[in-house]
Order: sequence, then C-alpha cells, then structure tokens
Amino acid sequence: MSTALAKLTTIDRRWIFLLIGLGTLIPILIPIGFPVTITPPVQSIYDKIETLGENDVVVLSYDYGPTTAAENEPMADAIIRHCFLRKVKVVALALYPLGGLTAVNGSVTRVSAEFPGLQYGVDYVNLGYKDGGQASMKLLAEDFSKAFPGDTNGTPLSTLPLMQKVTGARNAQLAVSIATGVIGEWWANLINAQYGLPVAVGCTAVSAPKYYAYLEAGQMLGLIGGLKGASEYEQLLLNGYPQTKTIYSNPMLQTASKGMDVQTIDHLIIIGFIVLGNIAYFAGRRAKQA
Amino acid sequence: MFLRLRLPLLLTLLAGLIPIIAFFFKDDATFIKKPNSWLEQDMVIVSGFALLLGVVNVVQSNVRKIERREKGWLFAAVLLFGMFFMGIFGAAGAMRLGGLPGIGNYPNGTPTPFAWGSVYMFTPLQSTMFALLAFYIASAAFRAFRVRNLEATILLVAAVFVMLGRIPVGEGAFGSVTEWMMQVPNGAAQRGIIIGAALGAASLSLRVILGIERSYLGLEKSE
Amino acid sequence: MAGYEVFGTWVAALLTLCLMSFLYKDNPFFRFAEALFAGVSLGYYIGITLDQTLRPNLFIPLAEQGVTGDTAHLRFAGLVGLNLYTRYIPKIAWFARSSLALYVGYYVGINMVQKLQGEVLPQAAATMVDLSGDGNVMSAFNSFVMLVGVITVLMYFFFSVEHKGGFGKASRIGIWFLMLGFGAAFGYTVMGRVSLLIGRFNFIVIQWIGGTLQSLGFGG
Amino acid sequence: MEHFDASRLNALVLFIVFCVLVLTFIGRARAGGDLFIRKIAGLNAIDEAVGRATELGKKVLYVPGIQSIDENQTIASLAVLSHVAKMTARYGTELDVPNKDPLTFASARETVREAYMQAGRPDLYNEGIVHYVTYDQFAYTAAVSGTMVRERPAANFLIGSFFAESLLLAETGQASGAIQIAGTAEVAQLPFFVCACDYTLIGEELYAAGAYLSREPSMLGSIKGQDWTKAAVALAILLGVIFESVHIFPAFKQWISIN
Repeated sequence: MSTALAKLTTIDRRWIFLLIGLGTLIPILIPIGFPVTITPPVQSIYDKIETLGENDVVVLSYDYGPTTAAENEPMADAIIRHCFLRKVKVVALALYPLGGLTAVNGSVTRVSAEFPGLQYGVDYVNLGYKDGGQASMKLLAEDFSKAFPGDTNGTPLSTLPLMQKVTGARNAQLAVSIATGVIGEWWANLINAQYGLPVAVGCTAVSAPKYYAYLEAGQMLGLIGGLKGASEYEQLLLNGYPQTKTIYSNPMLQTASKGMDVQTIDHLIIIGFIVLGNIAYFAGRRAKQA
Repeated sequence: MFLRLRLPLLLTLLAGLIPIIAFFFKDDATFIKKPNSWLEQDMVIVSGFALLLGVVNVVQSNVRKIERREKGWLFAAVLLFGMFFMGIFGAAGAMRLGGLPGIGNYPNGTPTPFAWGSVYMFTPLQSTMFALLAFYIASAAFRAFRVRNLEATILLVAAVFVMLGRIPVGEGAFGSVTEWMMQVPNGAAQRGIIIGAALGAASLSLRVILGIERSYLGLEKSE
Repeated sequence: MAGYEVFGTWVAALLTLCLMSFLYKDNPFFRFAEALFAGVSLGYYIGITLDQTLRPNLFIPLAEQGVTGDTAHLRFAGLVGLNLYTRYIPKIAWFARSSLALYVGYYVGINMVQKLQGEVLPQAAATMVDLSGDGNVMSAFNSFVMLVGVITVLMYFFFSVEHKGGFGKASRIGIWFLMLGFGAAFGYTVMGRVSLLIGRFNFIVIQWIGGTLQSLGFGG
Repeated sequence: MEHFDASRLNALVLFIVFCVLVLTFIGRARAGGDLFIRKIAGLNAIDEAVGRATELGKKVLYVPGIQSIDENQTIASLAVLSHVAKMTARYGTELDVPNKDPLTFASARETVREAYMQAGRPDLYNEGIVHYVTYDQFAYTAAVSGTMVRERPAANFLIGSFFAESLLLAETGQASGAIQIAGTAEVAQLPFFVCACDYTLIGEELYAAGAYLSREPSMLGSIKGQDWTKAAVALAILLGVIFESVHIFPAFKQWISIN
C-alpha cells in the first residue's frame, strides 16, 4: 500500500495539467456560483452610483488591455451596466496604450446592446483612446475636447448633446478607472487631489495591496480588487436589479463569478495535490524504513 | 594595447560619475545637469541601435540552417518569414512609406498588416505563453511543497494558508491570517532582501566604475 | 465582424492551441508556433523601435531642427550606436567595446545612487517601528516581528563572518522569514496566474467557438 | 555650493559612508588583509553542475536574464557567466547562451570569448555559443523552453533579472531533468526559483557571486565594505527603533526618510 502511494510522488505532471485545464474549462461552461460575501470597499462604489440619477454623469476610464481582461473586463461591464440601469450618463474613454481602445470599444458595444432604449451621444459617449498619460488626464479634466477633439469614430464633440452638458471630467459626479498598473493611481492623486472629483478604482488582484493605501487615505471612495471584487459587484447588481439575472446567466458572457468559480476550484486542486504529495512522501519514507 | 584596455575603462568611469554628481545637484546646476540629460537621451538611442545586432545574428544563423538543410530548417524558414513580414511592414510604417499611416490602423479603422499581425499573432501568442504559468505553478507547488525539513515546511504552510485565504470557502477562516502574513513576515523578508540587494548592487556599481569588475566587457583582470 | 477579424480570430485561436500543446509534449505544432512567435516578435520590435524610439528621438529632431545647439549631441548618440557594429570589422573590432563601456558606465552610476537613496533609506526608515505600539498589543507585536525579520534577514546576507554560534542561529531565523515570505508570495500569486488562463479559455470558448457557432446560426 | 540639493543630504551621507567603507576594505584586502567570505551553496554547486554535464556529454545552458546591461543584475550575471565559460572551455563542454536583450548579447559575446582565451582554449570558441533569440520576453521563453526539452542540457543556469518567465523556464528545466542553479534579485520571482531549482542565489548573493568566484582580493574587499555598510544600516535601524519606541528624537527617522 505505502509503496503504491509512494509512486505518487513521481506522478506525471501532465495529470496535474489536465486537472487544472478541466478545472478552468468546466466552470466557464457550467457556472457553479459559490457564495460571495460583499466587502465595504466594493459596497461603497455601488452605494455611490445608487445615489446618482439621469442628470448625473460618470466618467469611466478603461485603463487596461487584453492581458488582464479576464479580471478587469467584468468590473468595467458591471459598472457601465449599473449606470445604464439607473440611466446615469456615461462618458467612456481609454488611457492605457496597450489595448485600452479595444477594451473600451468592446465593453461599450457589448453592454449598450443590452439597453436598446439608450441613445448614443445623449445617454453615453465613447471617446476612444488618447495617449499622453497624465498630461492628457489633466486636459480632459478641464475640457474633454482638448484631449479628444472627436469621439472614437471621429465625430466632433460639439455635435454630441451629452458633451455640451459636461465639458470636462471635473463637471462629472464620479470617475471610475478600471486599471492595470499605475493609471488608476493617477486618477486618485491627480484628478481627485486637484479637482476633488470622487474617484473609484477597479484593479487587478496583483496590484490591489498597493491601491489599498489610497483607499485608506480617502483618495478613492471605493476599490474593486481582482476577480473577487468584480464578483461582489455582480452579486450586488443581481440583488438590486433582478432583471440582470437574464444577462448574467448568458453562457456567452465572461463574468467574474465564473472566474471566481475557476479560482476556487484551481486553488483546491493545487492544495489537493500538495496534500497528496505529502501523503505519498510519508508513505515513501515509511516504505524505505520498512 | 593601452587604448584597448584603458579606453573602455576610462569611458565607464566618466560616464558613471556624471549621473552620480548630477544626482546631488538641483536642476539649475546646468554644468552637470545638461551633460547628464544628453547622456540620458543618447543612451536610449544607443539601445535602439542595438536591436539590429540581434537581428543580424538571427538572420545569419537561420539562413545558415536553411542553406545546410540542418534539422528543423523549415522552422528556421517560418521564423524568418515572421520576422520579415512584421519587420518590413513595421519599418515601412514607422517611416511612413508605401502609403502606410504608421504602425497602427488606417484612418477608417482597418488595421495595417503590422497592426493585424500584432493583434492576431503576437498578442495571443504572448498571452498564451503567459497563461501557461497557471499549469506550471500547480506542478511546481505539488513537487516543492513537501514536509522535508523545517524550512520546506514553513514554505508549505505559508503557501497553503494564503491560497485558502484567497478563495470564498476559506476566506472566513484564513483571510486575516493571509493579510497578516503578507504584510508582516513577508514584508519583513522583502525589506531585508531589498536592503541587502540594494547594497550589493551599489557595491557592484562601484566595482564597475572603478574598473575592478570588467567581465561584462571581456577584459580580464590585469592589475 | 469584418473578414480580417474572422480570419484573425481563427489564426489567433489556432496559434493558441499550438502553444498549449507543449503541455503534453514537444511537437511540430509547438515548434511551428515557437518559430513564428520568435520571428513575429522580432519583427514587431523592429517596427516599434523605429516608430517609438529612433523616429521621435533621433530622426525627427535631426530633420526638423538640424544639427544645431540642443540636438548636436544626438550625432554623438548615433555614432556610439553605429560603433556597436565595428565589431564586424576585424581590424577595429575591439573598439565596439567603448560603446558598451559608456552605456554600462552611465547606468551603473544611476543605479548606484538610486539604490542607496530610493531603496536603502526608505526601507530602513520604514523599519524604524514603534515597539510600544502606543498601547495596542497587536501593533506592538507586529512591529516586533517586523524588526526581528528585517534584522535577521540582513544577518543572513552578512558574508564576512561564518554563520555559526549565536550569529548562525540568528541567520537561521532569517532563513525562516525568507521561507515564510516566499511561501506566502507564492500562494498569493496563484490567483493572478489563474486569471490569465481564464482569459485564454474565455477567448477559445466564447470568442472563437461561440463566435463561430453564432455566425453559423446556432445559439444566441 | 548654492546648487547643491539639500534634500539629498541623507543620500550623500550614506553614499560617502558606503564609498569610504568599500574603498578602505579594498585597500586592506590588497595589502593582504582577511579575505574570509562565508560559503554560498549555489556557487559551490557550479562545479558539480558543469562536471555533470561533462560526464553526460551534454551541454550547459546559461540564461543571463532578460534585462539589458543597464541593470546591475545582468552585469553580475555576466561575471558568473565568465566563470562558467572558463569551466566549459577547460572541460571541452558545450555551452549555449541564448539572449533576449541585444546589448546583453553583445556583452556576453565579449565575456565568453575572453573566458575561452583565458582558459587557453580559443579553438573551442565559436560565435554560435552566444546567440540572439528575440526581444520579446515570452517568445524568448518559448524558444528557450524548446531548447530545454529538445536538447536536454544537463545543467541550466538562470541567473540575472527575471520576471514572469522565471517559473516557465525553471519548471520546464526541472521536468527535463537538469541540475538548475538560479539567481535573481527580483523579489517577486524568488519564490518560484526557490521552489523549482536546486540552488538559488538570493538577492545580494547574486551581486556577490562574481567576487566570490573570482577570489580576487579587491573584489572580496568590496564585499566586506558592503557588509559593514549593512551593519551600519542595521545599527541605524535599531537606533531609530529605540528613538521611536520611547518617543524621542523624531527628527532622526524623519531625516532618513526624506525622499
């Protein structure tokens, strides 16, 4: 018995690969839906948007690219969906050079399709991508048209009704940055610090510890950290807006809740293998002693 | 002989002292800040020139493989095809030749060949290679985390606690331990490594500036 | 979707599968993807370097302002860069080293002061903790652990004395801190890596297979 | 001196202390002072690793990290490479040094050629030993991984600055059965090397490696100088902790933390 167990220490690692592969694929196809507990930093972003209505404007900045889309995209979608549900006006834009444009175009097209009643130019605008980092950010805080002469299709901002209502980001009620890396920090220490505009950030799990410092310092009103945070936001939407259930049960949608299922299963698989490895290791030692 | 040995070392010394001196002066000290900012701009350009060194080497060795029909020469051909496809469209785009608007999209939003290759070949290949880490991190954990001795056990326990603390089912029991471990003991270890490594790096810098360490130039220790 | 997008999605998906096949074993599909990847990426950086570095920093300044005053030093940069290639001229091959010497010299200089000012000082200052914790037992305990950790890890890195006796014991504690830190950081990273894999699987399942089925009229 | 940046006085003091200590110990070492340096396991294992490759008639793979020579870790790695190349030259073992950065490639070529000359085997040197792969991190990783499984080197050195590719390379190398010696100062990658390699040079050990292997007095002296600076920093930390704990001299910590 113990010699058979001991053989497990040298198990072909491809079995581990196979299980990790299945543990990732299956929850994407068949969501499990582990329970989600809501944390205060996520709740406070939700609560903030709940106080907004159709006369308010949210600036939503897509500051990530394809490499972190699995984490960032569900956050961005959830935020813009929440705004659309409340008919809050949205100005979407991208500041991340490596794929921010793809992110903003994808998300705005995808979510606006769920709300056929909303009108482009009146209820939401997609400004597209602008390079220049902090310099562009300062310009658009003063006046969007200085950084973005036209929207993503090149339509002059002067012809879009929403852009007459809100000339610069500082006239908005909230800015949300969905970020990988440093751009989310700029929203806090530049836009919030200099213009007093409330800023909320969604970031990857890897950079979350760094962002907590801004949250504690009050430079951000809330923080969505990684897939976990995004799945909390999805849960809040499902609780507050039961009609989103049809959206979130669509198998073609990438949701954070599915991602959390994968995380959980893969973590358990890895822990399982560690336990197994140690049992086998001890069995091997005992066999040797015998 | 003197030039061969001493000139490079002299250049290292000079180039090394400029940023050090500049560091301790305010921006209005133009006598040192100016040469420093020139060097800064120039070194970026030098590194730009260097890429061609690599390209020349890659072309040489792969052409040789194809000429000699060495094992796997077809793959060498694939490599060269990929390089020339992206390289030619990229260079032409960068120089705005052949009606290309640059290396991004045309004004109507359709991609240039270079942009198409970046989006549909380069990026997916990159993200896939990156994503393979999920598999490797699992197999590494399986093999490395054994209760072999005290050190290995500490490694294992810390890893398992943190992994449990990061998922919904274990968050309640292990969440706060995870945060504590990341902030306190892990923070202390990182801090110790950073301080030590920074001093090590500074010491290496000094050895290089003084010409004691010179293996990177292929100049042997001749005192 | 436009034609180039459909074609592109297929290319991207097939290349993804080719690379992933390496997990099973080395095979011609992987070798094909590996070779293409090496070539395409090198070509990509040729375009990027020309477009983002040499054009804006060298060609345009020289073309627009000519070789005067503030841009004169760029000629020097060009020469230093070109000098890397003297290696291929046997008689003066040794001269190529001077470019490397200059380049390394400048950066070790920068690194030296940056490491001392940007890493040693702030990290040391952050370790100057208040052991009294101002009455808070937990925070006093954390401060103590932090202090012991940093000092013992530094002792582990001490090379000039043999690690035995009391010093050896302390440096052993340093190793425990290192192991605890490594284990925790390892566990913490798993999540980020799994997210990357989810991203690839989402692409294969939802964008490629799902997208194709949808365009063929299946599902909604 | 009206141009002096007073906010950097603390850095200047540290800089001067550091230089004085290092230079003093270099001087002492040259004059025949104490040269003791504690054992560094990863470096002693180099002989074993190259020796095994020689016995098995397989090659030695040396990956000098993925950063350029503007990074000190790369320069430290080239110092180790010089030592490894001398050994492979002496034993007539095949050496393979693939590169990601073109300047590192240019430097490594000089390092290896000189090492073969020094070992008295310029005949064994060829320009194929140090070669260029590509500038992309992951394409480079794919290519090196391919080499590891196809050519099965008996010893892999992964020394220098590494990022996400650290574990991809180390796991592939592990599965191919090679002895692996890694070294980096990238804090985030150390856990993976420690888990997947036989030996790992941690942070400062990497920077000290060249000096340790060369056994040259002035090099070893500089290590001693950096050690005593470290002791001074530790002492300053302890002093600061005392001041903070009894709430006196807050200016001490403040002065050190100006940035």
